Amino acid sequence: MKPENTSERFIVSSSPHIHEGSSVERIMLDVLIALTPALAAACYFFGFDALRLTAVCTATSIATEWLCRVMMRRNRSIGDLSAAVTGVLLALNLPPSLPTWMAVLGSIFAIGICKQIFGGLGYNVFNPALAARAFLLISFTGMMTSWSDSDWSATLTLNEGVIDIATGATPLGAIKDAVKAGREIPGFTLAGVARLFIGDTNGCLGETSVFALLIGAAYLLYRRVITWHIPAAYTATVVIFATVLYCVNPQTSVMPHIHLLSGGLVLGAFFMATDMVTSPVTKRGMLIFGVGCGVVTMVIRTVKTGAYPEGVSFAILFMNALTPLINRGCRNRVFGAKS
Amino acid sequence: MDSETIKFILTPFLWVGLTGLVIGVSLALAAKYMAVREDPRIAQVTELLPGANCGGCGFAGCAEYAKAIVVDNADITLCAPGGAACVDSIAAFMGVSAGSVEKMTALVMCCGDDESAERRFSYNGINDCAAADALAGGDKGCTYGCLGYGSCARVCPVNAIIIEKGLARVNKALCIACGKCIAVCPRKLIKLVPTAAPIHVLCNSKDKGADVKKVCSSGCIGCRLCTKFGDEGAFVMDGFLAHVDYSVPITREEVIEKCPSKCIRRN
Amino acid sequence: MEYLLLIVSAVLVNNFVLSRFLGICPFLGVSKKLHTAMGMCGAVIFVMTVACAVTWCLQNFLLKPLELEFLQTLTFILVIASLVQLIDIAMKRFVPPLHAALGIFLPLITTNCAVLGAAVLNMKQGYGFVKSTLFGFSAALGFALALVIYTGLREKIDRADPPRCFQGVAIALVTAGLLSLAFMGFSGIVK
Amino acid sequence: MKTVSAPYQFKGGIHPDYHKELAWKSAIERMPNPSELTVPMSQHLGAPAKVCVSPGDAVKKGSLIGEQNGFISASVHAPVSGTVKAVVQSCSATGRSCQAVVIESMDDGETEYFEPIVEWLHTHKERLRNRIGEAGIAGMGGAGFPTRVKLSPPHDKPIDTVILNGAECEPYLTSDYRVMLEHADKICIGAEIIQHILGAKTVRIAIEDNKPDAVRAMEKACAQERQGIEIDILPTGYPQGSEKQQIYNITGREVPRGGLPMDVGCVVENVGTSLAIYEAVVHGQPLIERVITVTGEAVERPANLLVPFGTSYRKLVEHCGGVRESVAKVISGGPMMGFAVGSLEIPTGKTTSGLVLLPSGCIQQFSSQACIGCGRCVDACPMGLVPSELSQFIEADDIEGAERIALMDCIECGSCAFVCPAHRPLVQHMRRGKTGVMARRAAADAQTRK
Repeated sequence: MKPENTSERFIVSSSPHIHEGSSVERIMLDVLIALTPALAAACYFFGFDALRLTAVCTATSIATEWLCRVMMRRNRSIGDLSAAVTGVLLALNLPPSLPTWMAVLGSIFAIGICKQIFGGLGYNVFNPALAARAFLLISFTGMMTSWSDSDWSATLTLNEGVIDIATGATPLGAIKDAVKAGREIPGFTLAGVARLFIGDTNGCLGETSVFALLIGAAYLLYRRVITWHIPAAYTATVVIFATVLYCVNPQTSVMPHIHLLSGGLVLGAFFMATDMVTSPVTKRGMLIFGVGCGVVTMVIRTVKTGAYPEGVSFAILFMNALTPLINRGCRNRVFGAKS
Repeated sequence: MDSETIKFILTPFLWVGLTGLVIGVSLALAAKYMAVREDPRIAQVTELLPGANCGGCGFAGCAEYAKAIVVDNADITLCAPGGAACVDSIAAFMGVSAGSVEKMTALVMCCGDDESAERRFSYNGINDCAAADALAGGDKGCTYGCLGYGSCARVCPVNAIIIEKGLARVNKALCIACGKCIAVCPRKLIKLVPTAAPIHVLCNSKDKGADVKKVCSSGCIGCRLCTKFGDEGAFVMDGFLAHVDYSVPITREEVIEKCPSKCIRRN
Repeated sequence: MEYLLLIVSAVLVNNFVLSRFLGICPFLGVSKKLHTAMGMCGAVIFVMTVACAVTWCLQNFLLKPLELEFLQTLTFILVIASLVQLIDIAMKRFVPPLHAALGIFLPLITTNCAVLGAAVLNMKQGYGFVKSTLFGFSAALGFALALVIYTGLREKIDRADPPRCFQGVAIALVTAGLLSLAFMGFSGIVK
Repeated sequence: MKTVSAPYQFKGGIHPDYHKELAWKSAIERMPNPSELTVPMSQHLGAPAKVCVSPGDAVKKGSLIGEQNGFISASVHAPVSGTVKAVVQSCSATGRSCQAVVIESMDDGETEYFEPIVEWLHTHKERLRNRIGEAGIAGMGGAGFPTRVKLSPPHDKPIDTVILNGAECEPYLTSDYRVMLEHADKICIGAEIIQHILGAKTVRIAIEDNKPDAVRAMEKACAQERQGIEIDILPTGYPQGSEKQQIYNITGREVPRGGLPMDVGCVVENVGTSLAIYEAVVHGQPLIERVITVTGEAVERPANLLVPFGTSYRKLVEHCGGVRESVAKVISGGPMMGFAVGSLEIPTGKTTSGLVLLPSGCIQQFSSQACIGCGRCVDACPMGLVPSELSQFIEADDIEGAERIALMDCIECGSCAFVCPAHRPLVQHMRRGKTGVMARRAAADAQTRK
């Protein structure tokens, strides 16, 4: 399969003989570029920890990828940058205070178990970064849910005027705690919403700054690396779900825009759910995939007794598992077929 | 033993026995009155299978696999737990011959590797001989020779074929003469030969000597030297291509040296 | 609402295959093709529902009055196995098309621990007749969901290119593990 | 006569860089007869023609040298006068080997044409069909289906629309464009002959909107003609020239799966074929030459040449000043659907629409990367297929599975492989799969016949 033209010999291949010029490397590079604003925001808000975790995850991912390929005696694939993308995405999905060794473990799990065991890029069935996050979350629930101290909770409004929120909680965590304890749901001031949008709050490295993520997402859409279908279906479902809940029971639920801005929704909808390998190939399939992600996310987020305040990664993983079936059921109509 | 203990032991026995009896009788009745006739061989083959119902054969359980064997002539070698013994017993039962009289082995009738046979162009496409052959007639200069993209090696169930320097070679010790490589080769140059045969003409090119020489330095040029120096009748000419008549015993191996392009070789 | 929660719990949260790890044999064995997986699902749903109903009756009308609960496992196995046989024979006779679709999976279910598991769990929870039957049905539904999803994945990984030592069952088990990971998100949603 | 924009647009397709500027300014020039021609007997789809001359025979330009052999076949004529030197085995662009007649050319100016049918409008349709058959005309768009067969639809399939395909959506190629520009009136008459033979109501001439001067030329030529001719302007895109997509764009009818254009009352002919029909009917000239675009970044002087069949590719390239830089790929036909050839010693034929020589920087390099599931091929496929899935099925040798998800509907346009970021050889996979399906069907047929 190596095309070489050493002598006067022509290259012979099947048609087509020309190509638009895209490549896997370019797509991965675009994703990396698109993640830069989020990374910068993470560095701004979380300081050295952001740099530390990103560097560790990326380096470990690349090293694991290299090692796996060497052990499997396959061609090296670091050049396609997919390992780097996985590393950065995983780092953005980790809390800033996570010990380095856990990040290393997660990266090895992501590349080794979730990707290379299946044969490498294209063969994996679950998004490696998300699977690694879920793995860490289940194994080290404590470390994965302890957050640095941001004073974001000062922006909450409570009718009783008592702010009774443990420091080091994420907005979603605080809401879930309140719901579980049967307390009043905190309201968000305009300033609070603005801080959620900018990213000055508790949460995983990359998920807090919706603003930075949207810049990257716009770039991805512009470069046509992703299409609007999955993010739109995903966010729309979340909004509709939250609106209905809020209308039915405003006491125990928050406004839809809080759901949109908090947690890993934007990161998940634009960067994780759109992972090409593990999402459907047809547009109709993508819409179904997005809706499914939205529903599962909201179920995990809002059901009172649920163990986790945030459901984006589990929702996407769950839909990853359904992707082959969606692909199977959502093929396009073949030209000339009776409708 | 007091009556309490006897009661304690007997009651369960009684009840379980009773339940079993009721169920047994009803099952027996059901089997009798609701029986459906089917090919008795299916049941017999099911008996021969290990009954692990593991589904490893790709069918839903042993009975289903047995049915596939009897009705659809499914491959009898799919049962991993049963192993060779199981295959043999099914083979005997179904009357499928397990082995032929003379042991045969597959042989690639080409010795034009990348050093002796030139390639006309650089092929850029999928690693499959038939696909490569369909593109401008294959990249090998010789249109009869081995393309070396390993389709035969991939279908070989015992990994007896390796690709060396753009040429497929069969490992005689491993080959089970199943014929899968023969079916998949687009150039039809793998043949079954007697394992005991000492020498072979490793060329498949029916072209004239001059044309062969242009594209391959180790192809048969039809010089007929082997028919003169070899055993009487051992080498037969088919146009410009010599081949071995395996029914004739070989005694004079010096033809190997006489062949100008060295395509008569030991296997 | 109570029944709904029971269903959600059995299907998603305490999925028989992915969180209780019951019924792994057919889960791995019959997940190569979607068509056969569907047949298996139908058979399991059918048998588990019926088995839960029958074993409930057995438990409450026979074992309990006679104080023979310690014979539970034994009798359940006996009853389930013969029940399956009986259904198999009857189906073959009276509804051949259904037998053609499901029948081949029935003998496999005899050894499916999920069926026995559902029956035993039922008794442990002390469900009533309706709830028992519903539990059997929804547990089977959960099994079916897991099996169908897994079959989809399996068809994809069959075309994947894992290193030689992971080919076959190994990679299938890794996938099952990851799938189980994905289902962990539902934990706690229903107690 | 009116000019309209095509009312429909098929889903999918791609927008490659066209590079037509390389050759579109150069007017058609007649290639001088080479001293020796190797005329293949298989320049069309179907059974090769039967050689009916022997070495030493003298032939005139237009003499029959290969007889039509069966229903789906086409006869072959001598492109030049001269002497038959030999009958040899020659290789075609697809790598198939077939018989070929080698003619040593001798420019004596003598011809052996058919009798012209000037009053074609009052001539029996069967006679016109026979003329098209005996002139050896085969579809000149690329497939080379014998035109006589195409123009003889069964009675239960009435044809109401003749579509003249001047889309030329293949990048680089300009031969159809130049033919439309320079022979518009002849094409119109050819189209009317087709219309007359089929008894069709309308003729629609399909041209992409990146060839406005071709549109104008055709408008001018058709203006004085009868009603019922319409020029449909298609938005530029690939594969606008594909039969099924073109019929849909113009009429809104979808050719059913596994069906033919005549199932929806249409016949699509290439403009070059139309010109050949005109020549055969009105001038009695059999099909012995065609316009070929020799172009690409690796050729010195891109040109549109009128070439007698049997001229080797090497002669064409030499006539165009030779290669400019290290040429990596030589493509017979367009770069999307043409065939890469391994040598220049291949004779031209009826389906050779162009010769594209590309340096290594301009060509597709296929790789064995796995599919990353981006779904771009799904969006690009004009037939609504899922090429990614199809190729994975075929890679896993699950030919049945591929057939179930409509493998046989693939038209091999190459849109999927053009956009694939993993550079997978998707079309080659499809072909391999199709070969497998055909083999299986043949085996099943043999089984039932037994």
